[in-house]
Amino acid sequence: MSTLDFSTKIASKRFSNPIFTASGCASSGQELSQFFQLSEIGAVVTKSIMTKARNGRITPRMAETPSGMLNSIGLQGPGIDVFLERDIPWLVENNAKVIVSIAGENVDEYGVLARRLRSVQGISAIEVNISCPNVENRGQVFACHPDTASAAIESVRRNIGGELPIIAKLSPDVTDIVEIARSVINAGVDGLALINTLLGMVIDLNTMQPKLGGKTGGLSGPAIRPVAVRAIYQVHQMFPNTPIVGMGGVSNGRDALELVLAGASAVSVGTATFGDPTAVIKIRDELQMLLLERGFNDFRDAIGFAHRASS
Amino acid sequence: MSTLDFSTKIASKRFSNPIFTASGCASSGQELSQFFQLSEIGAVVTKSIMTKARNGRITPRMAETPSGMLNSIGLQGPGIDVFLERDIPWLVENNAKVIVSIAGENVDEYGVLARRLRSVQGISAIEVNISCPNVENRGQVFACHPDTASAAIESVRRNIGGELPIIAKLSPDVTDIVEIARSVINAGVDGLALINTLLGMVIDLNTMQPKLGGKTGGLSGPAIRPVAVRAIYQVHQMFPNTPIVGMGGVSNGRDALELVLAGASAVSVGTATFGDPTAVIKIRDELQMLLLERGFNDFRDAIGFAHRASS
Amino acid sequence: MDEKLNQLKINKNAKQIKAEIISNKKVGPYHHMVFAVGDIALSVRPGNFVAISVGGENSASILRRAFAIYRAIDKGLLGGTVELVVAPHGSGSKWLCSLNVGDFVDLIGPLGTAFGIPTTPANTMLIGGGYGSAPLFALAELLKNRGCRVDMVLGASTASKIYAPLEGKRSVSSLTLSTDDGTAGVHGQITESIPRLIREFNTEVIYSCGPMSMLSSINKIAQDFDLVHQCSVEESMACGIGVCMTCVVPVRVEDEIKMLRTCIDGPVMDGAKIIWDKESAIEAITK
Amino acid sequence: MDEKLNQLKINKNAKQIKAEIISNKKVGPYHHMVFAVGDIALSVRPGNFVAISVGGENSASILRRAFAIYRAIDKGLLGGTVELVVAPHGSGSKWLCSLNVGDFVDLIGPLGTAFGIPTTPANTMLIGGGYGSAPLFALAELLKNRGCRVDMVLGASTASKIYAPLEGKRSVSSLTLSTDDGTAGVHGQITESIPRLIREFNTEVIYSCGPMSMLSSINKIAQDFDLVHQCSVEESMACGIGVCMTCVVPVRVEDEIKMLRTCIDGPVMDGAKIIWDKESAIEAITK
Ligand SMILES: Cc1cc2nc3c(=O)[nH]c(=O)nc-3n(C[C@H](O)[C@H](O)[C@H](O)COP(=O)(O)OP(=O)(O)OC[C@H]3O[C@@H](n4cnc5c(N)ncnc54)[C@H](O)[C@@H]3O)c2cc1C
Ligand SMILES: Cc1cc2nc3c(=O)[nH]c(=O)nc-3n(C[C@H](O)[C@H](O)[C@H](O)COP(=O)(O)OP(=O)(O)OC[C@H]3O[C@@H](n4cnc5c(N)ncnc54)[C@H](O)[C@@H]3O)c2cc1C
Ligand SMILES: Cc1cc2nc3c(=O)[nH]c(=O)nc-3n(C[C@H](O)[C@H](O)[C@H](O)COP(=O)(O)O)c2cc1C
Ligand SMILES: Cc1cc2nc3c(=O)[nH]c(=O)nc-3n(C[C@H](O)[C@H](O)[C@H](O)COP(=O)(O)O)c2cc1C
Ligand code: FES
Ligand code: FES
Repeated sequence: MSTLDFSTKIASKRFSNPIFTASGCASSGQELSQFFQLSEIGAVVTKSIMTKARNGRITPRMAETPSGMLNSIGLQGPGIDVFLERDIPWLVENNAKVIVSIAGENVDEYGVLARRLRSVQGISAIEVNISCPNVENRGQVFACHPDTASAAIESVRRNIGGELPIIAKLSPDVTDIVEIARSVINAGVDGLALINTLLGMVIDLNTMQPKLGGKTGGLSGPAIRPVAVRAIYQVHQMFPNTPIVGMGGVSNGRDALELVLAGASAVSVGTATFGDPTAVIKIRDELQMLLLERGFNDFRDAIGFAHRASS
Repeated sequence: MSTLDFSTKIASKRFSNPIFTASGCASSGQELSQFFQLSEIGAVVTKSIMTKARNGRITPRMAETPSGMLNSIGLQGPGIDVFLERDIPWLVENNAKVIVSIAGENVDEYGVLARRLRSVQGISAIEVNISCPNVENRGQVFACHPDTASAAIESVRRNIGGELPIIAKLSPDVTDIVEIARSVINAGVDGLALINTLLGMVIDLNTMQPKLGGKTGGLSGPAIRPVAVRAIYQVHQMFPNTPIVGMGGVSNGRDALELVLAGASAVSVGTATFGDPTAVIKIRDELQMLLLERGFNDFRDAIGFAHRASS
Repeated sequence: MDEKLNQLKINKNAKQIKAEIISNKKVGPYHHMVFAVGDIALSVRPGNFVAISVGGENSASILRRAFAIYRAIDKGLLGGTVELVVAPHGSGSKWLCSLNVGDFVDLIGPLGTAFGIPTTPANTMLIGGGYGSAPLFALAELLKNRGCRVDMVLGASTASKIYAPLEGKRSVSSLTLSTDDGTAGVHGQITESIPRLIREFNTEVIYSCGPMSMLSSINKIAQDFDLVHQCSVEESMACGIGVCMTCVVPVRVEDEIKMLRTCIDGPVMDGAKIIWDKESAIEAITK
Repeated sequence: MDEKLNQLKINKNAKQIKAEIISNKKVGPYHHMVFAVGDIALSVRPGNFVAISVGGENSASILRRAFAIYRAIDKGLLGGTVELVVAPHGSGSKWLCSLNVGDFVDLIGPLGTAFGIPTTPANTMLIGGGYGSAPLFALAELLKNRGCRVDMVLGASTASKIYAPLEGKRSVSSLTLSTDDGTAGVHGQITESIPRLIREFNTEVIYSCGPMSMLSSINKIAQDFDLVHQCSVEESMACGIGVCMTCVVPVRVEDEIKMLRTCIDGPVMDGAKIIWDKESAIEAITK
């Protein structure tokens, strides 16, 4: 078998391979490092960080569902100060490529976060989470409307300066994801992250009340993979030059390849890590094998291959 | 144990129990009748019928997904004439309660179908499918926008006359399902059917092309249940007086109860029937048992119970 | 009108049961499995299939898998049995093959149409690809009992993938093997030998079962020789009982093209009426 | 600052392995199961747990299940082993209980914090509800070896649900049983007997494991008597290794309330610091 150039690019940044962690599913990296070297994967995408420390939502915060799960963490985190002082240096020291995910309660907060990050060493990109479903009201989900989505991105763009790529993370819970993608691309993003969780609910049959403390939660895991593939395919078809970090239910190499063929330049692994701490490594190796078997010698030739119809 | 009044109502119509088939998942009833008596379930919801005979989409039309499946049937059917001449009489003869599902390519077609149905004997309600994802372009999904959704419903309303309840079937693939529900309620529907399938895609790793002939398809089955529960809960919270026929991934009694507690007045079973032809009967019996265990003696007391928070 | 006829095709004898596994033996790359099915065996005709739930109780696979019935015995030592030949391919079939004697599966059968039998004795050729040979042995027996000549042609990519058990061969007048890699019988694609064999055996009716591409090629040959061609097709099925409309193939019915369900109007269909070519099918249904 | 300390708590000895089932015995309503885990047994301390994948290859359950370690033996006949007490409850635990000797499971361990041990001999009381007794026997042995007095109190809804194997009892000075229905020991809720027993045995430290409501009641008693209370809590866990943030409980840390992960900062936690009351918890975190 021949060899494979397994590297990928998001705008100006190169990653040694296309398998990343998904935001919120690897904490800040340290916990996973006892199972594998973080430098072995393409990048660690950190849990979305906000300006202030935040306790998140009340428990229960999780409910297992068929081939998936709901979570309602609600962006628990230490706040940007502790994060920059403690987590980033540790990641850098451990040779991890870092993509920082940020979340704001309003447009200004996104700008504030971007300004704090502009001169930080060792960051490869910023993922702007405008699609967290676990917030008090759906109005806060910026990715629900083109105008709020682009406002959040513009706020980041104005404050970030330099050439740090900006990746906008979108929600599948919209009527037309291509329209939202267009709005953030026009606002100047360098890449897209697709998809965040779907809004869902489970009712506890004992209490006969919603099972999660926050009532609704975000649905992730294999159950949502067909929705992720569809979203990536639709967006890549319209904007083939905008790199996509794909995610949603990837739990093995074949799942990852599906997202790549649909148009993903990199694949984030979230929920699968909960079932298997070394999932990212297995997925990376399986994807590499599947690409070689199909005669690819450059990973980037596989991106969006399903659009280059032979029919 | 005490007894249970298991009957339910959709507007003026009474059904002996709240378990229905889901449109498109029981063909026109005949095939299932070899496994159980159709009169044993609350109602048979027929496959969405259009004015003309229609061949539907090219194969492959199905792809299994984790705890779910994609279909892209594309509304194959004999057309309203053959349907009225052949299928309805058969259903009536077999003592089935019948809800006829209709689908139009444009607003007028909905009106034409409604007019054909207005004087037909033996129909208990009309389900207006404005949310089929398997059409050539998403613009045809009327339930994507409040104005197109209400236009289709108004066309039915104007033509149906009499007191046949109109149920609008909505899509979860929208930014705000409550807004769509509001628009069709304002247009005069008597009930809502929630949810139709989610738009999804699977890519075949051998051909490296979308697996379905129609590329995208509708995601159904247990995978989508949390989305259905959420949609039903949201809509029932806002419109507690509008009966909801709930559906989406119900495969046993506990799933059905979840939808009922969220706000469903009846529960349709779709994909589960493919795995088990007698699923509807088992679900009916299990639901009855679960309700009795929880001390209910009138099914209708359980509808939306999760909203009557004890907390 | 023909739509009305189609409705009558529903296999009224189909039942849903918990079937015990009585035997599970590896035969080359396949598993020969025997299930206790009671009465079901009584109503099986060659060409019928069963649909089995896979993956166990908390399975992420929610749909049944269809398997052609290799043989049905209505009064064996253990009551009625059906036998299947299963290729461990994806998750569902691998799960099935991994079961042990004494385990139970949820099974529905018999489903689908059966092979049509000539009203008067005829020279028949039975062509099977891979596990597609499974339903042909029972058919061979039936045809022979009706006085037909039965020539069997089995092909596969390689020798081990030809399923041709000894007891199955007793009803055939001739057996020709063919493998893509030449490890058994004729070297080459199964379809290459067919024209020669048709001439040699004076074949009047062809029965076939195997991959769609093979059936399509055979159909072309059948048309060239103007022979009746009964083929058992294999489309992805979600329900197996006619309610989902996923399993359709385009078929010429009078002047029209209709998408007929292969689980109810098939799997055995008249090869001459199927629109084999994808382009024509697309054109026909999007007219 | 304390956030920095928390990071250090990651159980560095945790490993992911395929563990063979060596024994699986039904004991009352529970299953006592033994797994071959090699080196893992070496680093287990009382209070640790393991996380096991359930449902097999094509399972619709994608998350692990946590089980308290009942006992770990580092050099048995079969190398290191851990033993669990599993209640067949929902789909995951039922699947686990249905496995046979010789089957393998995907297991990660040891995880979480261990019970803190008094630096000087003390009078300890170990309180377990249902299968919550599981981790207490190894703790009892350790405490006894350190010269502590160990009084054990086990409760459940009914007699059969009290897990108290013979070999587990050898380290305890007294064993009190209590059942809600009076079928064994004291009739009533386990917490009703505790104050009396504390006085009787002059208890200085309480260890507890069981349902959250029981732990909460015990904590009130511990506070009344001003006793140290080490409790093993049970919150739904998605990952068990500290990356998902689902398993948190509100804990008083210096002047603040923090949502700490019970899989890394627990399951054993200082009862006095946990915010047990839901209203206060909501208030604290939505401040
Ligand atoms: C009428 C009829 C008769 C038949 N007769 C026989 C017979 O006699 N013998 C026989 O062996 N078969 C027969 N089949 C085929 C059989 O029904 C199954 O299709 C076959 O066994 C494959 O099913 P599977 O569950 O193993 O694979 P599937 O699970 O359906 O997998 C199919 C493919 O999908 C891939 N895949 C695996 N996991 C996933 C995932 N999570 N997401 C997406 N893709 C995935 C696999 O790599 C595999 O290649 C028949 C079919 C029909 C319609
Ligand atoms: C630190 C810790 C230690 C533990 N120690 C032990 C121990 O020593 N022994 C022990 O037995 N357990 C222990 N547990 C509990 C254990 O981890 C599991 O939670 C328990 O076994 C139940 O899991 P399950 O898979 O059986 O049930 P689940 O599948 O989680 O089901 C839970 C409930 O959900 C319901 N349910 C079933 N199917 C569905 C569906 N499709 N959709 C929605 N809901 C459904 C079931 O009715 C059930 O009541 C511990 C837990 C923790 C956190
Ligand atoms: C427990 C949990 C926490 C998450 N937290 C975040 C977050 O903080 N920011 C974010 O952008 N996405 C978050 N997500 C979404 C994931 O990054 C990912 O988009 C989604 O889970 C789909 O991928 P998966 O199916 O591989 O998990 C979270 C998901 C889970 C399950
Ligand atoms: C094969 C198939 C065909 C369907 N056809 C229709 C249809 O014709 N009209 C309609 O309103 N919904 C149709 N649906 C959607 C179902 O009625 C139902 O809303 C959806 O599948 C969710 O329920 P389930 O998970 O129980 O299947 C179809 C679903 C499937 C799987
Ligand atoms: S498989 Fe469902 S109609 Fe044929
Ligand atoms: S279970 Fe995931 S952080 Fe504790």
